[in-house]
Amino acid sequence: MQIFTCPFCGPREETEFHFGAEAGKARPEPAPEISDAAWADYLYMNEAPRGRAREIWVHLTCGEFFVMERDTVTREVLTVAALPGREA
Amino acid sequence: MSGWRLPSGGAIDRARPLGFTFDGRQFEGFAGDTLASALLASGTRILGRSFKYHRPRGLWGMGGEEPNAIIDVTDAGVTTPNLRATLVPLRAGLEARSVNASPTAERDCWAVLDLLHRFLPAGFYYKTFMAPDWMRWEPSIRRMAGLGRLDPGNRPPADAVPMNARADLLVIGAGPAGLAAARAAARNGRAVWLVEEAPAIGGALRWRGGAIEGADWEAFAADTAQTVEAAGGRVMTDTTLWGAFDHGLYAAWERRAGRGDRHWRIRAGEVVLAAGALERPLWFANNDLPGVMSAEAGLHYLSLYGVAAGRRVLVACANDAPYAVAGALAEAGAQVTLADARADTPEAPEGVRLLRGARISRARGTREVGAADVDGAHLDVDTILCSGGWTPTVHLFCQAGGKLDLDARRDALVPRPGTAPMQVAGAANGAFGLQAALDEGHRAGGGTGPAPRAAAAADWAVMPMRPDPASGGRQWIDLQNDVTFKDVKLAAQEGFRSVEHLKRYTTLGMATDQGRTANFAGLAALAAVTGRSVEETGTTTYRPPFAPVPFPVIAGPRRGELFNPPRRLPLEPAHRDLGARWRDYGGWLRPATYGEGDEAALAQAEALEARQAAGLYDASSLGKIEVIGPGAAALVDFCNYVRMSTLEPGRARYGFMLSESGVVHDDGVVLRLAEDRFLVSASSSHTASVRLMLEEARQDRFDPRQVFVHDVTAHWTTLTVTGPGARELILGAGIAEEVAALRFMRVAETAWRGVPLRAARVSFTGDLSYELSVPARHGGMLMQALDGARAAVGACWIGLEALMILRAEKGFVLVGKDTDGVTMPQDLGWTGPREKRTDEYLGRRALFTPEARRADRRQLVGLEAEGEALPVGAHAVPLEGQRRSLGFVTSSHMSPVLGRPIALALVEAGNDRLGQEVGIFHLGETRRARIVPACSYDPEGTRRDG
Amino acid sequence: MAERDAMDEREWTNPTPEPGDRIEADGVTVTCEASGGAALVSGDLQAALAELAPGAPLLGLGAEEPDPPAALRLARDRALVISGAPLELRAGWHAGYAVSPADDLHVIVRLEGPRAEEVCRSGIATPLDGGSPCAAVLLAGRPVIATRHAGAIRLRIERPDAAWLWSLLGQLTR
Amino acid sequence: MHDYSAFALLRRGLTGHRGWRPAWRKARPKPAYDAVIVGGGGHGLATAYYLARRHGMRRIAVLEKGWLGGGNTGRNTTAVRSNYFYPESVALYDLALRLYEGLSRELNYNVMLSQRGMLIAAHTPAQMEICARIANAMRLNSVDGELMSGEAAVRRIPLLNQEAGARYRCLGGIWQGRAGVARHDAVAWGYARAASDLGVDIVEGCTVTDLLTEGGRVTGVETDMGTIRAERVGLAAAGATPALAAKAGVRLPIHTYALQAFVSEPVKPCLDTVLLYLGTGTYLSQSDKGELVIGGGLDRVPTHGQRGNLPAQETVLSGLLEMFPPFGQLRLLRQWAGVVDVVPDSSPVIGPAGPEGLYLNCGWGTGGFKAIPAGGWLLAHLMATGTHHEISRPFDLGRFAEGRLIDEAAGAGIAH
Repeated sequence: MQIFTCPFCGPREETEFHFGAEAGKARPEPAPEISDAAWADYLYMNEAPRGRAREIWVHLTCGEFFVMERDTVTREVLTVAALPGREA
Repeated sequence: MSGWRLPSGGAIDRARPLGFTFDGRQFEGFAGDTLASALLASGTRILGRSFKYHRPRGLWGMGGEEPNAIIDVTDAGVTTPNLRATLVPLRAGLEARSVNASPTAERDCWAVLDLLHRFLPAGFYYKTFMAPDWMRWEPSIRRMAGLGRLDPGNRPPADAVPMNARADLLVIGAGPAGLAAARAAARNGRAVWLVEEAPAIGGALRWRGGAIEGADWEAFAADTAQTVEAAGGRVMTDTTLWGAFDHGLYAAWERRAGRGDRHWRIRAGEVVLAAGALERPLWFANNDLPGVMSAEAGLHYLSLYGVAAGRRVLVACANDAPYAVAGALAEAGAQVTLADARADTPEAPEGVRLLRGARISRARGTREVGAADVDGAHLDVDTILCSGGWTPTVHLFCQAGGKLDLDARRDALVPRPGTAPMQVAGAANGAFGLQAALDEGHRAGGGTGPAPRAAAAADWAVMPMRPDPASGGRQWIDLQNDVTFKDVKLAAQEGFRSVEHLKRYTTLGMATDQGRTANFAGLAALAAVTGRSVEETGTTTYRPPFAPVPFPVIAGPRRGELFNPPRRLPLEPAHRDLGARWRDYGGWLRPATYGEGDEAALAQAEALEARQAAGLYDASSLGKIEVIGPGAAALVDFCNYVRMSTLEPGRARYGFMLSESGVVHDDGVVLRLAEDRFLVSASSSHTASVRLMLEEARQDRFDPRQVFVHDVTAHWTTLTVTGPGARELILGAGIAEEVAALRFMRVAETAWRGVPLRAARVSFTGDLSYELSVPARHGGMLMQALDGARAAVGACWIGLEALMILRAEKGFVLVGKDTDGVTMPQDLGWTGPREKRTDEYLGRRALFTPEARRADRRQLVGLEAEGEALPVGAHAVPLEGQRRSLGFVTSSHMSPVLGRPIALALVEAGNDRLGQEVGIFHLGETRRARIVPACSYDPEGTRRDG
Repeated sequence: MAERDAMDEREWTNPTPEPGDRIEADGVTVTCEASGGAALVSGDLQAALAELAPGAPLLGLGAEEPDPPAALRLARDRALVISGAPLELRAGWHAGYAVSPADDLHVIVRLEGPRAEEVCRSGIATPLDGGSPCAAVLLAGRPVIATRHAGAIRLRIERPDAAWLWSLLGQLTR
Repeated sequence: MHDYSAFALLRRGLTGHRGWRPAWRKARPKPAYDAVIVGGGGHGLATAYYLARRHGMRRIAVLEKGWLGGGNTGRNTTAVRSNYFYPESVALYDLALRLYEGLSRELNYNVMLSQRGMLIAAHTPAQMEICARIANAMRLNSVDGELMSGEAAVRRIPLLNQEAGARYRCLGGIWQGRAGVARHDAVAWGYARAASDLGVDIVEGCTVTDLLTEGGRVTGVETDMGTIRAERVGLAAAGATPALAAKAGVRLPIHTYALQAFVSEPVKPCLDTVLLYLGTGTYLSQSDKGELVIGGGLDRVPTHGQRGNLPAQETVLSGLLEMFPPFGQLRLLRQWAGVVDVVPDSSPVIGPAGPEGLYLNCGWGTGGFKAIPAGGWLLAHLMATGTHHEISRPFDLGRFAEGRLIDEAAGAGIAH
């Protein structure tokens, strides 16, 4: 059982968290101008990096979405950060 | 028959003899014995048969490493298979039975297999049993395999208790190194958890004895335990630390006599591993014969149980450790010869004949040891105690990612410092001597100043011992799985030279002893055969569990009532009083029907009564998510397929929540309670995910200070009244006229009998319906009032089964039942927003992929058929041409109000097929049905307003 | 009752506990407490508390609850404001914060006695005294709000899960 | 090649088994091949075998960074089956099952295919309806599938928990008689041996570090053993595939997760079929050795580490005991985790991608073992002909842009 750190609640057990997606994707809009390939790339394609990964997670008990950087092999958590504008 | 009980000595209670049986024969031991010590004392040699060749096997070790003495134990009428005799405390009346032998270990009819051994080398089964077919051979092979027998009547209770704990310092193993570490740390004020697998602390001190700091070791151990507890720590015995997991989590299994075991999840700040070392066997021909034992185990049984392993004993070794057992056995009266492979040895213990530079090459005897060949000489012995060196118990270090180095002086793989987040001390680190263990433990525990002093010899070296490649006999490497040196050679010859391949091809190390005594030997043998070093050869991966752990310990209390429990209605007792029969619907326990009788008939009657008069049902499980704030309308718009920002306050609208892949995730009504306050309904099983989707959009896309999401489902009890008599019924219950007068898809927040009441004119049946919600504490009052008004209109309570009929008659979908994971809103006939909306919403782009634009998508339709209801799960097939699936029936009922079957189905280009006939295929039979619109009852909606 | 057919659910023993229900066990007593009033409040929590429950502290995991009012923090911008009696609040938007009535959202379960902490730790892995500003936490996989009150541990669990918690505590306190 | 038999065992047994040759040659890589396959698991080795056997290709190399079959081929619960919903899936997995049915004899290697049957067990009326939907789909797709009653299920699996206190009493489910288990290592070794006999170079301990391209064409791979030229490169490296494909600018819809499996101590036969229980998500069979081999859901944290996590163990094993209370007598002997490459629709990706000459066989998620012969057959077809086999065409990477997902979990309500 890993420990992740919610930027607000602090360190909690991994079962309180849910993986969202790889970070850094911007939803392509408006829909009519987006090609099938571009949409599929946004929706489905990943890096699945071996090693350092930057991901969006949600802390289920408080509902906070945040950014976590971690190593997918060693499982070391490197950084966590609130979404922009949420730090306050 | 060689082991014998000394007249005195050992930590057993000779005043309390305990009778037990083994393979049907009666024996006696003493309180404090283990099954193994009692059997050893009885002189019983053959305790089991080997897995493959059915060779006779006897006791080897003293703990979890035991490869041979695997026993089915019946205690108090309950049988448990595959216990190690070394770990079973003796109890009166215990019945023990050998495994893998028929009828008994003594006389096993399968022993004949050993004669065929030369035709059954490693992996022989990959080369044969191919004709005519493996399946012909498998049943008999399966019956031969397996160890113990499962008792179908033994259903162990789910009484293990999970425990979460934090430990500042976790010390694993309470031998000398662990004790020293724990004491040093506790003296520094640290809260130490000292965890020991054995029933008592002390490790090898328990049978080796010794003086520490000028007193008996027990004083040191007691002082340590006291110091640890005084500093807020904890000493746990009978506790196996079995797994090292990520982020400093350790799993431990604590055995508690007479109470449920405990499953500890310990989050440790720092860890000291002081798990000791295990003695390795020696390799000589017939080294598997009963009577060949671990030398250290010989001392263990002698000291703790007063049992000598034999009368004429050969102790064979190449290190100092067994000198103590040789001396002790001689003192106890056995005739002892010590064969040390080293030329340079310590002095012989008193009464022991020492052969320097001497190696054993063969054990003789057919069923047990009768003699030994040492350097060509024939020694008349009944017992051979071996020590082929020591294997540090590094499992947890390696589980935590640690790497090993070969320490040539000690002929052992030892932890490479810094490769795992723990310190290792004592024999686990290759420090085999008592003083070295104390020194290392003291330092690992952060001790300053001198370590505890022992009155013991210095550390000693181990001369590497290996299988003899020139030996003509069979040298066993893995006793339980019957892997010999020749098997290792054959594997290497056939190219299985990776240590993982060796393991898998020969099964070396894969038995229930997890290769404790076998792995290093196998690895060393493979290295020798392939001309590589031990380090180059590498080890297999260490994974939890360190020792076999009972399934119930890990599984914990999550069983029966506690396994995936459904959510419960606050009014459950009241529904029970009404005779509800219950079922799990979407994770909620809800009434299926009311009253006694056939469920289908009850549902028919309830549905009919609801159509004719009125029905009442508990809709509290329906998700209620408030979206509040100036940004609420925009958020709800984005998250719904149907625009909600155009709703006026006090009105409601039906819509869908889509996933980004365009698939219908949920459906439900959105109520606009105020300009800046919406109530989003979610189906019972989707409330959590809908709330999360709203939260995600809120935080990721909108100004999260302008809109907020509250899941208030559990605050409310919702009772719905539906049917032509609904208005009369609620008026009869004293609900205000203004509520009764609400128009369709309107909502009112009002009060009733002084409590808040929210009433909505939404309908899941097509009939006039009122959805009435009050705070849960007032639910009983509302239920009573409605129930009291029921008789006047002839209404009844309806369960989910009837409700399913009512909504299916109207063609209303149940997401997840009438939709699947590819269903898009246009497939349900909701094409408007897709065509008209120009703003962004969840799933929008995915509604326009080539697949989403296809004309032949599966669409929701109704089916009309004669006779009985169509089976759900039946497929629609063309009546002519090639038979293929056009889709499938998703809901199907006999409609009591229509007097005929109705069904919903997802059918390829269903809308284009309206009026056509199709075949309905179910389990080989095909009926006919006509494709019709999904709504089969009151398509004009005349009943909506009563 | 008619013979159970295969499609029947198993029997479920404990319904949702009612105030006053108790489990007496060795070293620990579990009690279902009556709840006064509560509301979910989101947004500018300082402003909300100043207006709705002046003086109410904002409490995190394992914090000591004073007499009401108090606010149990559930997220960065959300809290459960608790009071002695149902809150007479206007639900909806309050210029900076949102309010939803939640008087009956939770069932309150009190664990008292020398084994209370141990029983609680059976289910909750996160230390109650670890200083987390948020009182919501998972207990054996389901969310609860965990605080302390007058020497006891107080768990608030959403009403539909309370029957399960009651059964679980029945087992863990054995 | 055909020298494995009972007779050969007897003959060589008399001479100390000195005559057995290595099962496969330990090859050093040559500078160039006609086809290079990255990944020496079941799929990669099967691809090489079928390239040589069916397509007559001779200069073939399989590059494996570790030891053969050390990935998911050697870390699964060994079930083989084709009880799927969509015709595309059925075609794929039944091709595999049909190839498995003749595999031992074709390879002259006993892969111990045991067609003992498999039950997907349901515990609610709603699940029984889904089971009917799948069983009917199987029949319409000409695969053996039955809807089994609860009584029949309990007759086959008498230890199933049917007591009144059971959370999930079995109502029945989908029965596929041809499903079963096979010996996972033997599949890899058998293909390796047969491929090696056909001249395939199998190189262990060789890590591919880069894909080489020129003018939009694949020209080879860079490895820690040097450059290897090839005009056709097949990637069959499971969780390592995304990183390799990225070298050629190809993005994949893959997340990697750890999937654990559990083994009990061995006991005499007590379970004669493969069982997947929908209520608990736990699945199991009993190995020939007598061990229960148990699996369940994924560890929920994406990872490339082959380590299992405690919460998943607790979930899977509580599910096991809820289904089979007598198994509470048993102990967990071994546990391991494989890194599975999971695609949004849980169906594999087979087809060309990026530069000409590059082919993928990945995304098998939790279900790769059962598909090994088909995965190899189809990738070999692609690499030899440059075009899809009809069975692999629906599994092309292009399906994501087209929105044409083959989502068994969604279509059948059952996660595979």
